[in-house]
Amino acid sequence: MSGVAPPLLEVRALETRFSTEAGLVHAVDGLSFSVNKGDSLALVGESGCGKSVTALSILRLVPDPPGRVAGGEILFEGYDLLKLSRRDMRRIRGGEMSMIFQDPMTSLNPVLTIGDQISEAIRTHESVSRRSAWRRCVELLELVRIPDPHRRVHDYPHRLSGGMRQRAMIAMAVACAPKLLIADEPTTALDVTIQAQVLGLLDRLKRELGMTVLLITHDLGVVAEWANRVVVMYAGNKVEEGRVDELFAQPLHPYTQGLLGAIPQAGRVHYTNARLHEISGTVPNLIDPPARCRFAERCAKAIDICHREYPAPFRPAAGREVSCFVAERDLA
Amino acid sequence: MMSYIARRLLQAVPAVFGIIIINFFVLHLAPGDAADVLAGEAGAANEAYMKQLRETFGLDQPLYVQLYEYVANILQLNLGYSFRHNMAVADLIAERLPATLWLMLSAVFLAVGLGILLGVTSARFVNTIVDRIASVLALLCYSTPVFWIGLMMIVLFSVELGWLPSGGFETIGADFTGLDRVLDVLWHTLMPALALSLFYLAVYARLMRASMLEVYRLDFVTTAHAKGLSPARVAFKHVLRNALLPVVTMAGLHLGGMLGGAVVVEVVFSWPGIGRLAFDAIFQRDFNLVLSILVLSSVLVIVINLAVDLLYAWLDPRIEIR
Amino acid sequence: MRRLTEFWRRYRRNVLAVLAFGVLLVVAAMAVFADLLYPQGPWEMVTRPFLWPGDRSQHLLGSDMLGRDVMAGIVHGSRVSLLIGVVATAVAFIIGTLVGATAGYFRGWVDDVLMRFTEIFQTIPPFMFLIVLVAIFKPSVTTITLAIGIVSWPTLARLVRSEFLTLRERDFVQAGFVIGMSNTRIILTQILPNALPPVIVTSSVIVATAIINESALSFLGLGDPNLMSWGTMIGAGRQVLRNAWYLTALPGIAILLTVLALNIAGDGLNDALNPRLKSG
Amino acid sequence: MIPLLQVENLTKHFVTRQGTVQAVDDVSLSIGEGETVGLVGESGCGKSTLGRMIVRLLEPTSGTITLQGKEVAHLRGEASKRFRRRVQLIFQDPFTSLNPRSTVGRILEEPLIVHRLGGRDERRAQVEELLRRVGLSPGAADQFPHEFSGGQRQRIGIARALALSPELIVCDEPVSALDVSIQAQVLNLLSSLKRQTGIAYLFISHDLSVIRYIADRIIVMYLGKIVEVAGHDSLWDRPLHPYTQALMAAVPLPDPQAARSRERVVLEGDLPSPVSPPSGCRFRTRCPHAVDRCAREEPALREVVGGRFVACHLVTAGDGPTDIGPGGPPPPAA
Repeated sequence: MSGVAPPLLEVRALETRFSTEAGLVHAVDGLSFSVNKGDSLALVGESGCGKSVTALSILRLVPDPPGRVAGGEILFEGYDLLKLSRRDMRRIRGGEMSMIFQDPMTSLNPVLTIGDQISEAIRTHESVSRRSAWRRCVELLELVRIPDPHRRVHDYPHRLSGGMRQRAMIAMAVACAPKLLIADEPTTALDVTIQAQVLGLLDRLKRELGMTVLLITHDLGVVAEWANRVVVMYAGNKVEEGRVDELFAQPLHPYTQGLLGAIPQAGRVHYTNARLHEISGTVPNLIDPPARCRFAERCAKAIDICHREYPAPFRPAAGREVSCFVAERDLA
Repeated sequence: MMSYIARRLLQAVPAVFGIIIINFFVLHLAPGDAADVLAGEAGAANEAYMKQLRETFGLDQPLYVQLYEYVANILQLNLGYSFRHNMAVADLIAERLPATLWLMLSAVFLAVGLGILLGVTSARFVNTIVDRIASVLALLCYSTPVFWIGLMMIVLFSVELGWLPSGGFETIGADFTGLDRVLDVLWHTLMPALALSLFYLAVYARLMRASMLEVYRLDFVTTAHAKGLSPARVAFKHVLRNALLPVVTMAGLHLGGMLGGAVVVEVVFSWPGIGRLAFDAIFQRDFNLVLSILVLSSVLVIVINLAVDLLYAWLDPRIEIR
Repeated sequence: MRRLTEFWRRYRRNVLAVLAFGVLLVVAAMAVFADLLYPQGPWEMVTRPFLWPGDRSQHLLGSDMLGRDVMAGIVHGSRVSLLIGVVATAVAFIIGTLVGATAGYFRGWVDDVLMRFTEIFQTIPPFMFLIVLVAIFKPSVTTITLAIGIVSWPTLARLVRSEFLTLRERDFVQAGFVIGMSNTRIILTQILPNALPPVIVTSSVIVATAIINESALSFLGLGDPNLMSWGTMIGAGRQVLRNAWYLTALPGIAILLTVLALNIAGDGLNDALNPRLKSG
Repeated sequence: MIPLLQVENLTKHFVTRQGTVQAVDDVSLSIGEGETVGLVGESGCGKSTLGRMIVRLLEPTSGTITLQGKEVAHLRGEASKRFRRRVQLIFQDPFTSLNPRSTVGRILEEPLIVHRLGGRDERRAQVEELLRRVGLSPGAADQFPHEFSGGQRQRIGIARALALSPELIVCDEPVSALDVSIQAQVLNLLSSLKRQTGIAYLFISHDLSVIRYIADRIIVMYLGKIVEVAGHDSLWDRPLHPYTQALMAAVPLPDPQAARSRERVVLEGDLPSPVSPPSGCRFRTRCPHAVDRCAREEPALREVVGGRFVACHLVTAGDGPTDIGPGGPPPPAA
């Protein structure tokens, strides 16, 4: 792959804030990353790290009020989405770029049939007849391997199992062959055996339709199995980025290291022979966070400067990045 | 579908029995002999009437026999005879019922229609001055006694401005026919229906606002936006129908209350319905008539509730009618 | 005490609710001090009939067709309204909480039976039932209060039941079972404190409804004949509506203000008792 | 030796509008003193129902539960209360399992009050001790649950379960609602408490990796039935039941190399309805190896090799576990 082609999506210094009674929450605070064409990029982090807000910000779906994208640029094929008119933005949503959500039980409208909801997506972006849109629905349901699509297309969501609903959501999302699919924790609400099915489906569709996928997840297992590149987020910031192989083989940021150590499955650990690596304390409050490393309070390796300054991104190799004074010192 | 209706009607049977039994006990717990209560203390208690009452309701028999007789009679719609009106009670009610149903239908129409409109507007402009004004308006309607606002409307629109008739179902003696008559009735309906609807209008406006805001927070609305739909389409196709569900439930629950409100409104506007009939009967102490109206209105509520449930099931496919 | 101040701190944030609370205090004061303010009572003919409000400064709100002071009537009428409103709600609260708590806690057939029973009461048009009860048992403060209580409890019963049904399944209540608490203890220490706030809020609305119901009864001539009530005044004023509409308007405004204040205070209570607990 | 807890032929049916749900069907298991038994399975497999029957929150439809040889499934009154002191429960959701209107001190004191343990001062001291043991400061006693984070609340839930010094704690998905880093804290806490007190756990989870870390012995359930029982190492090395194999293959490994090199057995289809489970083996509709017999005959849970039990026609006693590689096909039917 040549490095010349511009990225499909480039997020630059994104800031998304929510006003609450307690104060202004900096949910995403100066986040930058890019998604190349054909990528399977995973945005990984624990709850409250801002990964879902990032996804909503990209599609400009942050509920306003209380939320607001306060700064930065989101370049999609070179155009800044934040500067588009509402009408143009609507053309992007569901057309060029679409999204699926965590809970398939609540993300489909309970009073409309599956066919209604998918054909609505088609007819919003393409001028096709009702009949041919309906035909496309059936094909799409076939594509996502929903058995008996001719019948299912007339069903209401509550008649489908969780896994089937998520397939229907995916069918709806890929209806207009988007260039980028954002999947926000698409398997978190599903059982593992169903999760494997859905991840396999995403993989296949990506290949067949030539999509790029941005996967948002908290599960490092899913990242390792599925993604080719990964961005690790903590408290509204990116802490580390790299190819999946590199990052799992040699995590650079103490937070990434901690996360990997905290998973019981890594190595053959059992409570009788090993304690799990814990990260002490809890995630910091994001109301007016101080300008220093957000992870410093919980970090076992923190040195003086960590408590005073914000670490700039350090790039030890192409496509590899870490924001940590300690890692930078050790690598230098 | 038909089997569902049949099953629901079957389920209503104990409720109907319960209502009749409660009526029976109200009658018997009242001070004095039930025949006295039924016949009333005023002049009408002639021998023939008392005799008819005792026969109809078996008042000389032990209590359980009386209960049996009472239930059996009502179930056969054998409601007795009103000497005051010189008419069979069943006929009397049948004659007056349409006016009340019409009044209620108009009021429901106004309350649901305007309530939803007000609620949707509030939700659309949430936390703006429009929302504030709508909320205050709703709160005022919600707190106004229906009989009082009725009187005040008469003062304003009939006495001071002379725009609307102060009462009645139609212009007496005008003998309108066809469209003229329809317009005349509508003209007479406007004030009483509005007065009756105000409270409910406020309830639905508040409910609709809350419900819209609630639905807007749900995931499938985000999905709809993510599909690239316009805000108007999201509002009408995705939000509105879901937000309507609690309003429909509420409206069903309110029917009984509205029927009660109709008594007051019919008195204020001299409306020739069963509410007015019940009111007059109370002062004439024609308790048999009163209780019959009460039982029949309750049955009416049960039937309309069934219709509302069917409507709900139609709106919400998650409810399975089988 | 700490909770009370905390509660007031939250209630205070709603300016309208504080205002409503003030109105209620004024109405309560009128009821308590009625005999001091108008020792001659509301029935006394004190001046010439049909004085319009503002005509004479000593009879601020004018006089009725018999020359009775309208202000005296309103002040004394507040007694009946508040008394019946509060006591009837208390009656409804007791029946409703008992029925609802039993049904929601024990579920199964107990729930089925009690709810069928409640439904029957909900099916009978409440106001019609009310006038029938009052007419048959003869209007007096006691019968009116009881009758209003009897037609008002189903709302509370259903609310309490649904609260109990959901709370009973909550993990913290299940935890109560696991540590060996008795049913009584679970109901009193785990469920009730969490079920009460919405019930209190609804009760404030029921007081408002009860006041309207009482005034409607009096308006129809089914009030306690020995007591001056706002509804009675409106009923009397209706006879002279065309010439002296202020006789109808003024007591109605008194009802409207009181009921409005109760409803606004209910909203305020709701916000103060159920703060959206931040999660996550 | 009598095990601490013995469950035999336990069944629980729920009657719903759609029909009778066989949530748990004829399940037998035992838990030894100080043992941690892991119960794993996907949603709807009946693991939580089983746990709630064991702590007596649910009445079994049939079957017996014995605690050190004594039947406990139908205890009433004082005997029931004595049982409560010996078996406790930790809940999944730390946000709903604590009474929002009680202080933490009150929540921890309640078990002591109910069982009349100690006077007011003693109880106070005990609450402080409990808080210390789960790693919270004594000052926490005066605060309300909503002032704590999810992980801290789960510690409070653990302290409540410890208050009565039980012999067995049923942990119902205690870390599922927590982030990975917090999950590690709680798992470490549970294992150190076990080392200190020799308490036994029945640890219920949908997460095979958590189960594998914390359990001595693992029970795998599918649609109301136990399909496999094994020691934690042997299960991981050689899963015998096709469902266990598929489950393990589906767990995403946080190791890209290993993830890519392993064989993928992606199960087709959805979980059948528990109202009308398939005839014979309940797993056969999704099993890649199913044969005719599986539809006709229900496989019994049999001991295949010392301490290993499998309910599958295709795995027979003669076949040592050595014949079957991880994730590989089971041997043909005998």
